[in-house]
Amino acid sequence: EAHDDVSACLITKTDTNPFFVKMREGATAAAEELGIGLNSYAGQVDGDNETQVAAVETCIANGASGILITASDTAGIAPTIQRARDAGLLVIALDTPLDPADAADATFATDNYEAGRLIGAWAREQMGDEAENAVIATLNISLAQPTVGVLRNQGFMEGFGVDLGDPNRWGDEPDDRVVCDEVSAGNQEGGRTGMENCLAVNPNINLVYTINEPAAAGAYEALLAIGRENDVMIVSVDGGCPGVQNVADGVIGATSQQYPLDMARLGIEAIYEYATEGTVPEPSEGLDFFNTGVNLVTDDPVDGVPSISVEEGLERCWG
Amino acid sequence: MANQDNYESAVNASDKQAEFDYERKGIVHRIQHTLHMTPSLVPLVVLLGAIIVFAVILGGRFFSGPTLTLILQQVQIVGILAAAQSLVILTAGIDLSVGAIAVFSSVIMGQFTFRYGIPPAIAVALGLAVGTGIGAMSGWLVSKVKLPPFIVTLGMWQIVLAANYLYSRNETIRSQDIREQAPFLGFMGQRFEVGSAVVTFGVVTMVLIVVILAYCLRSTSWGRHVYAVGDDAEAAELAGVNRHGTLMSVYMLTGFICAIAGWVMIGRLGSVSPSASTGVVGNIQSITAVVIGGISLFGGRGSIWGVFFGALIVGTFELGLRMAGANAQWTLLLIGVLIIGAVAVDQWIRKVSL
Amino acid sequence: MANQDNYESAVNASDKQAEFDYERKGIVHRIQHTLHMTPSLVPLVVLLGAIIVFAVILGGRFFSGPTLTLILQQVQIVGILAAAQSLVILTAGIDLSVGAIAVFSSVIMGQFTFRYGIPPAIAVALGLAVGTGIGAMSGWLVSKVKLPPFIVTLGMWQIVLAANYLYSRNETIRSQDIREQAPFLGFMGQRFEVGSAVVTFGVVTMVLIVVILAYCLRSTSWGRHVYAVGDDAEAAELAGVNRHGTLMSVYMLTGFICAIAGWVMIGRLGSVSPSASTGVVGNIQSITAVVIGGISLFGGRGSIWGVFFGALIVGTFELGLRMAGANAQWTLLLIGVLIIGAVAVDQWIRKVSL
Amino acid sequence: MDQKGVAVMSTEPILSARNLVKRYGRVTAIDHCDFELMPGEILAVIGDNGAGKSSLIKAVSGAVIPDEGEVFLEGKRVRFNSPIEAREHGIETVYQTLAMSPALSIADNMFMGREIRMEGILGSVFRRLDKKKMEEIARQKLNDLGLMTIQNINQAVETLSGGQRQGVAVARAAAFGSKVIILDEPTAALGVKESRKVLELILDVRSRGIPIILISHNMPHVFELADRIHVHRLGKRLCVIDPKDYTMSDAVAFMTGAKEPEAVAA
Amino acid sequence: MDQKGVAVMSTEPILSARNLVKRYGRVTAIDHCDFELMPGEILAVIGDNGAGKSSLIKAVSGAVIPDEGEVFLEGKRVRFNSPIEAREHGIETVYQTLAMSPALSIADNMFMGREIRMEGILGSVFRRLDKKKMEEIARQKLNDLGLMTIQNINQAVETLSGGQRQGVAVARAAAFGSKVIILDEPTAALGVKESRKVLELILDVRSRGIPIILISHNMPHVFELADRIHVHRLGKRLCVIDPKDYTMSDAVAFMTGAKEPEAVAA
Ligand SMILES: Nc1ncnc2c1ncn2[C@@H]1O[C@H](COP(=O)(O)OP(=O)(O)OP(=O)(O)O)[C@@H](O)[C@H]1O
Ligand SMILES: Nc1ncnc2c1ncn2[C@@H]1O[C@H](COP(=O)(O)OP(=O)(O)OP(=O)(O)O)[C@@H](O)[C@H]1O
Ligand SMILES: [Mg+2]
Ligand SMILES: [Mg+2]
Repeated sequence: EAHDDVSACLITKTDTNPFFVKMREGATAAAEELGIGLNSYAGQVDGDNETQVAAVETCIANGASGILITASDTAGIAPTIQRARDAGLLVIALDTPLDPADAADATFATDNYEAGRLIGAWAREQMGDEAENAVIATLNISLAQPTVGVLRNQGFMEGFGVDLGDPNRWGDEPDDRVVCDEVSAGNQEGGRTGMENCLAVNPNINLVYTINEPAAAGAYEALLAIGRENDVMIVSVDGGCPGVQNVADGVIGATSQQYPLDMARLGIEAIYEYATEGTVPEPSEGLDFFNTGVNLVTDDPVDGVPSISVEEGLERCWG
Repeated sequence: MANQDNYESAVNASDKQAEFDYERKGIVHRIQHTLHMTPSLVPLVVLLGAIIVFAVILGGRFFSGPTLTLILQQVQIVGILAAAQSLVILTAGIDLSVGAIAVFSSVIMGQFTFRYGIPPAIAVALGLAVGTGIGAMSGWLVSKVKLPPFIVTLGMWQIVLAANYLYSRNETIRSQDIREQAPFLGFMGQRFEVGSAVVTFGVVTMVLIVVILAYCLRSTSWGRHVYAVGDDAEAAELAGVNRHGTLMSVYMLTGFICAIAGWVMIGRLGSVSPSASTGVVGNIQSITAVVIGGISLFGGRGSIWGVFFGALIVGTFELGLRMAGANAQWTLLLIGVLIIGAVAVDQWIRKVSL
Repeated sequence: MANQDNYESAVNASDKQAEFDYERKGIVHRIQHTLHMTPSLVPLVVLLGAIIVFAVILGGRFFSGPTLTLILQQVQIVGILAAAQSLVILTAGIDLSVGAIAVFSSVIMGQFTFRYGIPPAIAVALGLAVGTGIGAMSGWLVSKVKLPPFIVTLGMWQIVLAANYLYSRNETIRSQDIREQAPFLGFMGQRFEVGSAVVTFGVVTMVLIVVILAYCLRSTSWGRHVYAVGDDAEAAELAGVNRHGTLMSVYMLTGFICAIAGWVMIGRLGSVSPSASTGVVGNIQSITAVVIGGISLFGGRGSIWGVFFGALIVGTFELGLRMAGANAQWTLLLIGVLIIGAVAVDQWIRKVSL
Repeated sequence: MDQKGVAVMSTEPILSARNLVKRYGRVTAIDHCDFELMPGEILAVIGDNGAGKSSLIKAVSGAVIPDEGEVFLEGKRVRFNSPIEAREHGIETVYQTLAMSPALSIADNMFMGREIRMEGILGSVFRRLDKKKMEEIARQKLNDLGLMTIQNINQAVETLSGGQRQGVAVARAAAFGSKVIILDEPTAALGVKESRKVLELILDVRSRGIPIILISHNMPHVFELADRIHVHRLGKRLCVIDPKDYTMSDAVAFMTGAKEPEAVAA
Repeated sequence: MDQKGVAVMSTEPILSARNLVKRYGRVTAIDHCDFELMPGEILAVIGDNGAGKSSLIKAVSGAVIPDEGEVFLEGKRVRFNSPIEAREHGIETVYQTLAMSPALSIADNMFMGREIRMEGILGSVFRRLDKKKMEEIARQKLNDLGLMTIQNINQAVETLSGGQRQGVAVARAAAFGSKVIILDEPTAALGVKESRKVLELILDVRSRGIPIILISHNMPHVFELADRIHVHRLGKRLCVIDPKDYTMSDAVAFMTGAKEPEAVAA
């Protein structure tokens, strides 16, 4: 049964990051299944609010029933979202809650702070007493410090037991163990250059936080080049298939896995129900958003930090 | 030497002006001639063509007051930046810092209001002043120190962008706060309706800027000097143009207009965010509009109306393709094809019109 | 007329060449003269200055084989792209697609090997061919259709980038797979040590490209034609230069060199990823190196050695500042200042050397 | 072709054009103009400023593509789409704008498009230019023109004086023309001595049997050298006169419109 | 200052220079050169190509800053840092390169830097240019020079013929010069009629009491007009001669070095 009059929009931060590619695939599959239309849009760079605003306006002009959005600027997009809701569209924030969270009708998200906290805690337990002497480098997303990047970084810091400083910023931790903050653009190239720079600043780095797995892979190349790939621990976030494979291969110590396909599928279904029955989805218990879950993936589980095995991670990865 | 006669005295000719017959063949030639005389009409023709094509494909959904005015709203920031960019490019320069100045000015306006409690109107004025000041610095480096504009504004871009992140501490000022405490900051976003069309003050500002600049460039000495400096700076100076003064005024005005774009940005986005992508992609977008609009990157040739239409062409393509449901990558690809196509058509019209 | 004498016959002068005394004052003038004759040395002076300053500030940590060669490794991709970019800019063009071509070529090399099982050497050759082909398209549009290079390569940039994402399906080929199944793809990343310095084949390739291009531009007709076309295309054509042929060869060679950069990229990153930031920022980085290196954006003036040093200057600043402890945002700001400063120093040296 | 000195009026023109038209927007630069150059002759083209002389020779040398009309070389219809094609047919032109690359050196400009390569493997494989040889020849050609004030043969052309620049352009054409040489005001910026040398050069070229088209505003020079004079007025050929039959005053009167030629002469 | 026709040799030069030097890299363009212009006179400067004539007048008109030496205007030491400053002192120059903005129209170029504004509020508040008036004046000035072949006064200067372009530049200088007018080869590209008009214009300007520096390679013109002739050779002033005391042959012999002047004359 097709619903030609029902259509949804998917707006992602970029469409080059594999994470958002998977999200789009999930949405497309769900839309086909339900027989509704789907238009997907994306910003040009991470943090591109203007293009997302234009995309929302296009969805309104196109008469879409609902919008799934991973906002680049969670506060900045709010007034535009309000216009969409005023025009009768259902707006669901995916992956990233808006600021304020109730700016959207619903939020299906990973708890990015939790994702960061998990890898931080895991790393601390792995290092044991040596954690006091850790030399930490962080490879973040971009200079603009977008919210998701801040949440992951600061979650990691809390998990590892580092004093956060301003929790809305990275790079201001008063702890001597954090010796380097670089930006990586979330890809291999930035990861490698960032790691090289950090090693030039302090060659004794032994723990690396990375914003995502491509950056982790780049960092690994830099370590490989100076023969230190075995004495530095890399942790990351995302849980894409190549990333989990890298956990299996020992490139990455542990990664927090998210479920973009689920987010997108749930989002499309919610829009479908809203368009056909008028129901609005409810948030998870105790949270102001619908948590799609996050799991630590590692084959070296530690006490007190729940995790799943690499095997399970590979099964549930986005591919 | 043979004939040493006083041949030069033979010149007392009938001093009448040369006249040829100007007759050409009918309406096609008339149109071609018009296009040739006012080349800025050519992008307009391309723009109208694009609108017609999308109207045919998408029907009333596209060809409606709200949608067509939506294009205006979506291009207002790029349109204003492109107007500023045109000035610099007309002097054979280039300004890579336009987007960064706009974002930084908007941050200044917002932070001055909220961090220091300065009245919004004064904060806006200060933001405009900062934009002008940044332009003045670039202008001075270009004109006095004689550095290439590309380098100066590349450096400025990085400096302003970094200052913007550092000063704002990456904080966004939320739209609720602006609406409640300093609605003047969002003034440019106020909308009113004309029939089914929705117009904001930002759009009006963009059109005003284009009209005023078009007038100044065409009909004042300053405008003529801008063209002369861009055409051949050395010749202009020998002919008595104040090269330094002209360049300074151009870069300062550019900074000022960019700061206005920053104010318009607050209106359009509702909030003040230091990470607005205009800071990063604003340059290339504005330069694209300028070049599609027919201004030569080598300076001295072209009109600002063409630039306005150039910005609208890109806006129309983007909205049209999005509405037609092309996904982001295909949109990117098609926009690439269309930009080349638009300029090729433009070139073709100009050629046959010769 | 008074004196109608046969004055023209009075010219049987002593036909000896004009001679003035060339004497100048000592060593300073000698150096200035040298710098004036080979302006590409000026960026080298700036580069050495930067290295000395950082060496003084940071000591042996910076001024060591591994660190200095790390700079070479970090600039190898930008260096190769800048060499390619120089060619186009020398013809008074600009190529915004260099980064995109590099990324797309690397994706082709990787996907051809892994998706279709083509032997890596052939896949690399095909990747180089695709790069050359893209360059040929741009060249044709610039030369035959006479579109502005900025527009053509802006369009190509978007088209190639989009094709890159669509074709690769955003899939990364992991370095483990490359190392195990197709080490040839990563050939450019292989390293060998010379004393304490670490050199990769990619770095060697960059230097080779610069050397060969420098030779061709200086000492072959083709090189002279490239300069002539960039200097004044119309005059060059009137003087008998094959404008079309020269432009085609330049754009194709540029595409080819960009594809080599793609191969080098695989070596440096280990993996093949369509979302490498070179695709987006490679243009501006390469243009920056070109302009710092002293090539005029208006074409026809400058040398490729300067560009090489220009790329190294940026690399040195970036690494040096990070090592000195500037955080990423401050680094951005300081790099902006330093780029302007470097070119100002360059300009100053050139001026006193006159 | 080894006739010396005087022109030989064969029946067949070596280069000719019929009914050429070139319009620029509202401006009509060439207005149904005919043109003929006979083998071995020096044909002067005279006319007011803006009469269309430069446009005419641009149209016959491939630098501009005429809107209407036909060009014939040795009786065969030719369509030059670029100056290179004309050059390949042996037509060498000094344009009024000189067509130099300002940033390049004198030698580079002189040999643009026909550079000399080194001998041996360096030249054939590495395609290395023989800069020294080119510089020597360039210096030689300039000395032949009496341009002794050029101090540095590696100077960029943009730093030359107006006359020096023109000298370089003339030397280039004289050195390489094989079938027809076209000179558009070759002595405008030249000094007395240098002009004299150019006139000698023109006679020398003709003595090698190569016909020359000479555009000039200098009547004494024109009447001294030319075998026939093509008078151009308002985009058209007004008449062709023999310098032996008319005075300079007549010629000036024709070209400025003060007098009408009785019939098309010569 | 209302003397007509003949030059008046007052003791005090209106514009003079002492010991000027200008080097470009290895090239010495002006080599310890002196220079004097008397009130109300026409001073011709002659010399070989590349002798340094253009460099000299550039140095006295602010277009180039000399390495050494001093310039005096009406006895007072002046240092022009740009041509604008020289213009503000009433020195108007036609450079050999013409100094035109190729893409702008004839009228725009003619009034560059001293545009005429509309009368009334449109001009004073909106600073609107009076294009019509400027076009009319431009057309008038060109007609005065006999440049009747310009078909469209709104043509871009780059589309003009070589001579038309030069005519525009000369018309500009003649219209605006108030103290000294410098003309660097003003008739090089001009036709017979147009050259004649320029010579008349020069005489007319002198009759208004304004002195003129005329650089030219055309000896008959120089000897016809000049009150004194400055002979330039190898970057230096060789001598100053009175055209009534010497023949053209003498002058040419001096400037080419075939003959040495006995003593510094005039
Ligand atoms: N590209 C162009 N666009 C418009 N008009 C042009 C162009 N080129 C030439 N013209 C016009 O064509 C006419 C003829 O110009 P041309 O250069 O052929 O004259 P000419 O006889 O060589 O004059 P001169 O003796 O001054 O060199 C002039 O009126 C000129 O303004
Ligand atoms: N910018 C420059 N750089 C280097 N050399 C220069 C420069 N300008 C002029 N020259 C040199 O200075 C000398 C004098 O040039 P100038 O133009 O003054 O000669 P001129 O007497 O005006 O000659 P002409 O009669 O040909 O116009 C020439 O040898 C010229 O090559
Ligand atoms: Mg001409
Ligand atoms: Mg001169």
